[in-house]
Amino acid sequence: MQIELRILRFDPERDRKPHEESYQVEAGPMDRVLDLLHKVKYEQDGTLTFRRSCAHGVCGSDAMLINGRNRLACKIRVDQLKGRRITVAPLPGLPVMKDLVVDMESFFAKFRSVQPYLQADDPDPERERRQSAEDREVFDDTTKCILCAACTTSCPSFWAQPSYVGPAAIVNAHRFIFDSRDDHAADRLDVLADGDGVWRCRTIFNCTDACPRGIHITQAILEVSSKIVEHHA
Amino acid sequence: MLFRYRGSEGMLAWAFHRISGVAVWAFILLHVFDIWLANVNPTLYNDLLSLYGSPAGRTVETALGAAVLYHALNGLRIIIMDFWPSTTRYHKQLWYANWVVFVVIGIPFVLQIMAPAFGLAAPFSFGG
Amino acid sequence: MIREHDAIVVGAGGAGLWAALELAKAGVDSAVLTKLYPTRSHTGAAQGGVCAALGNQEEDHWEWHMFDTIKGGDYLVDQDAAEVLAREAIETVIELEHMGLPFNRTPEGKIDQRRFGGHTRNYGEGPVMRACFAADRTGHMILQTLYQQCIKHGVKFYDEYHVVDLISEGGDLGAGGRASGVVAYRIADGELAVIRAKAVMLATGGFGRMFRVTSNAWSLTGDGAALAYRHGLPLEDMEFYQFHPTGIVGLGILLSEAARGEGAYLLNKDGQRFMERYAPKLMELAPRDMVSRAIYQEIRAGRGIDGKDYVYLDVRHLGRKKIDEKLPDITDFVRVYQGIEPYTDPIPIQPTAHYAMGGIPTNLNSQVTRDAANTVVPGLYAAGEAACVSVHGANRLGTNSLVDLLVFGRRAGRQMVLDVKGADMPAVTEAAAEPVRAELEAFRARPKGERKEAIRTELADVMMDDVGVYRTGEALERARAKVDELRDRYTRVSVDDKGTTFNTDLLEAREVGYLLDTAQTMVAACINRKESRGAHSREDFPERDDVNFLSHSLATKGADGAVALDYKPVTITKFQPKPRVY
Amino acid sequence: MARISVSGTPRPMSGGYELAIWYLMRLTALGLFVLVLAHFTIVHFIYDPAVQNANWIAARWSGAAWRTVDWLMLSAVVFHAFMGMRTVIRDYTKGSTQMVLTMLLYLAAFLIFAMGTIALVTFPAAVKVAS
Ligand SMILES: Cc1cc2nc3c(=O)[nH]c(=O)nc-3n(C[C@H](O)[C@H](O)[C@H](O)COP(=O)(O)OP(=O)(O)OC[C@H]3O[C@@H](n4cnc5c(N)ncnc54)[C@H](O)[C@@H]3O)c2cc1C
Ligand code: HEM
Ligand code: SF4
Ligand code: F3S
Ligand code: FES
Repeated sequence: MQIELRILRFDPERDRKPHEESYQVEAGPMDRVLDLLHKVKYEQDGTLTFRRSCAHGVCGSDAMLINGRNRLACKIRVDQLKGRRITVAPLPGLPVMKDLVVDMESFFAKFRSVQPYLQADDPDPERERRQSAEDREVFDDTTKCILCAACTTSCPSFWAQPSYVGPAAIVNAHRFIFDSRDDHAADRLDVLADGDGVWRCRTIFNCTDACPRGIHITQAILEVSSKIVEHHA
Repeated sequence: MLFRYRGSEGMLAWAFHRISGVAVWAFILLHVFDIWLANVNPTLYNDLLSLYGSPAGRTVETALGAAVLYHALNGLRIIIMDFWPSTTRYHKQLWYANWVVFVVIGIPFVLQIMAPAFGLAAPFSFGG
Repeated sequence: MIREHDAIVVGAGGAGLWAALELAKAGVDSAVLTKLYPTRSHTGAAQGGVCAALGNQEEDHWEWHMFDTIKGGDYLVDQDAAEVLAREAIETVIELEHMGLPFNRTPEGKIDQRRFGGHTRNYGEGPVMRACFAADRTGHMILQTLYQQCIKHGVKFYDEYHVVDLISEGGDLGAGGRASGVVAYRIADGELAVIRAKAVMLATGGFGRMFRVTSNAWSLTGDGAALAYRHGLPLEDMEFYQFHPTGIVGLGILLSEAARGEGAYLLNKDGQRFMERYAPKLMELAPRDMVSRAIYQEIRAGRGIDGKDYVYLDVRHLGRKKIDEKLPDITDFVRVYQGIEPYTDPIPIQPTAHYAMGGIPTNLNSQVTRDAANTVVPGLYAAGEAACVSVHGANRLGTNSLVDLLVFGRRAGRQMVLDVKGADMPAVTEAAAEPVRAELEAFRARPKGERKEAIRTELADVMMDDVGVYRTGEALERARAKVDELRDRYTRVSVDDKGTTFNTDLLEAREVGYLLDTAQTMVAACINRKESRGAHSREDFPERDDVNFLSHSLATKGADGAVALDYKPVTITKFQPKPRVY
Repeated sequence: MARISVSGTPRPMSGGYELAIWYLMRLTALGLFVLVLAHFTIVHFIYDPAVQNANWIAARWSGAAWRTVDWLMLSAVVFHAFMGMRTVIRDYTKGSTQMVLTMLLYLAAFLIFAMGTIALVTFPAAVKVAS
């Protein structure tokens, strides 16, 4: 079927502000939006710019605003979107570098700020550290994150204040705070108890809806805030 | 962005919560002021209060009541999720439940408050 | 502008990150360059597991792992390397656990292990549980864990810097020169950065994008291998390319062998577990080359589903609980990309281009070598899928690639730490960027010419159809002619995007060139290897020929632009070649 | 456009303050849930606004009990509503605007709290309405 693809485009070398452009592409129902973007780029206009790599939802390159929601272009099928017109725009709330490419530096800086790495104080044992399957299960969900930024950039609280550390960083903090092998949960809780930390979450759930990995993000955020409360009690 | 992003229930719940919160806050400013006035200038206060009994006043009151009720119920929903994070999995259901309670409580209130505006007797009477 | 580091690592997949970690821990001034953000590297796509003879579930020994690796590779494996691999797999997996990798756990809290194709107990008696895993996102967890550790140790990253050339001093790399840096294109604004270094490591991954149906990311275009080749270095064993049996039909997205490790069946149109006719002992868990061939045979015999070119992977009997716990991601792929519910329906699959056994030749310390005598190229290192230490020989066993990254990525890092001490910083000038600047400019300057995507698509088609699971001399000659034609057309490619900001049009044009180089060497090596061994299956030469071909091929760029082939012997220590039956 | 990322961990600026506000927001909310809804029910459901005047209030505040209850409600509301507004201000403004607005907000909170308290404490038990 024919699909009208409306893409918000911006080339800093030519445009003063972003503008929408429309493309007609032929698509099958199982085609994904990424396939359509490729068709435009390869058959109509090679200057169309977007990131992508794995093409099956595991690398986190191609999160963008599709029909008003953040999703991975490679993981959303045309038939799931219904309708003959699809709008595509860059992730909201981050500076646009060109077309669908946003500057991710601040996003990764926030990720780094929560000490997203295991810190165990006891010396490494000869063999693996033991961990029960139950203890492992507690943080299973938050290990799935691929740092695509769909969540953080869907959050109205983040749009309002880009200083908000954002759901993605909290998810990654959660992954270590609740790892029984880690000894530095308190440090991360301190970072997240900051004015730009978890308190900025207003339980809006856009993040959870947007996450292509199906992570229960809001739950993770609230588990972290509960932990902060517990920690100070 | 706020208007372009297609959020679902969670985003609506928040938007209403914020709007109702701010609205109720604005009313509180007025309300504390009028109570204070009742002390300093009871006459003026009584004049002011008669406004509350007018049809327009009653409509505003109903809206206020709706805002307070929504905000309170959704506030409860938020608190439940804050202290039992696993309930976030049912946040949509909780929100729908809010609306059910909202309607069940709201209808008698609307009838009670609005009836006099149409010259009818208030449906519920407490002998007071 | 010239930048300077003692050591630079090109590529931030598992191999590159571990090397960087070793450098950072040793306090060496180093940096990682990557054309993607590190966490986008394709290591993150690996699903099933990483093998190490931990013996957590049942008795196991590294010698068994070594043997399986050698037999799996159809005896083309360098056995000293396989020994290193199997031994150090154990310590690197334990080290990963210490770094925080969330492995699944046994009831006693140890790292959980499962079966994987070709991994056996007691030298081939039956399947063994050797693959350590984190659900079906083991590679994701390895990539994340290593990146996390890099953050912890303050590794410096040049994110979205596309390395477009290698620099050497004292002659080209293939002619005795020493690697002295790289030229990198900053994707954000098109600046060409010259970065000099005492040690340069290539960890750029594979080149599966030369095939139509592939499990590989768009970014896997053989950059490192092609650049090495252009500078006179040989590429080893390029004819051995693995087709993974279970890719999603048409798309090639991988459904991990973990599914079969957990007990999934392969069924033909008659609902028959056809592997019993090809590998009665290991059944579905036979090595990949065999399973892929078996699927092709079924299809040829008209036993594909509905007579078409695919068969079924069936997980229904595993039950929802096991599917959800052990295979959540791949069942998600099936739902999203095929619209099929794996609880209730069998999954249509076909072989998909997956893994390059060959690549840049290295020795046991991940130093690049430039000839049949294994002469080391000073200052140049390689590991991961881009490299060929030869632990995979003619066919890689499932999970052994991740082990390869860990073991030889770590070795590369350690070797660089030793080598940069006392070495002097090479003298490199801005001029080093000029040749590649001119090449890139040419794409922009040509007003209208060939389209890169047409070339890539035609290449992918011919490689898939003529250089796929089964090969014949005739088909290979056809492929050679086609690749030559495409190489010629490539010199006339122009791009639409003439700008400097995030010009992916330009970089993709560059990448097509890398694919053409690697494809050219692959086709040449295939034509010359007149035997069938591991993944290289010649219908016109169906037997393995140890007399003439128990040797690694080395493909070098000849003066005339054609490929020059040389051979070097396989290192055999413990296990003499035997017929390979499972 | 810095493209080189070096790892680092900025230190948090404040610890317990935001937590305390967050927590008190919830505590007051629970209190208000009862108090405000009861208040609204009494004022708008059980009694009709038309019958309410200064005398009516005087009657209700004839004992200390209702005054105490209402003062608790006042305190909770002032904290909750103004801290809620602080959040709104912190969301939609930055820098000095935010500073100024927050100061104004606190000032208003103080005024409202004072006015309400004064009314509650000094309200005469019977009101003479000049006619
Ligand atoms: C779907 C799938 C599943 C797999 N599952 C398994 C498994 O279960 N077990 C197993 O052992 N193996 C598995 N493999 C194989 C294994 O994952 C890969 O071989 C391995 O991850 C390659 O790692 P690498 O470090 O060599 O390169 P990659 O992870 O591919 O990384 C390449 C890096 O190089 C960078 N790069 C490339 N070119 C340039 C350039 N020109 N300039 C700058 N940077 C550049 C990229 O940005 C990237 O950071 C799987 C592979 C696939 C595709
Ligand atoms: C009656 C019971 C009430 C309950 C249960 C309640 C609950 C809540 C909760 C839980 C929040 C925090 C939201 C968040 O941080 O995400 C909140 C915010 C707020 N509340 Fe209330 N509240 C109540 C009454 C009131 C009243 C009476 C007012 C006004 C006078 C009010 C004004 C506000 C405001 C302005 C906010 C901030 C909104 C925002 O952050 O978006 N609330 N309320
Ligand atoms: S939590 Fe989900 S949406 Fe957010 S970055 Fe991670 S994978 Fe993306
Ligand atoms: S959308 Fe934002 S407000 Fe919280 S629940 Fe998600 S982070
Ligand atoms: S391209 Fe990797 S997530 Fe879409």
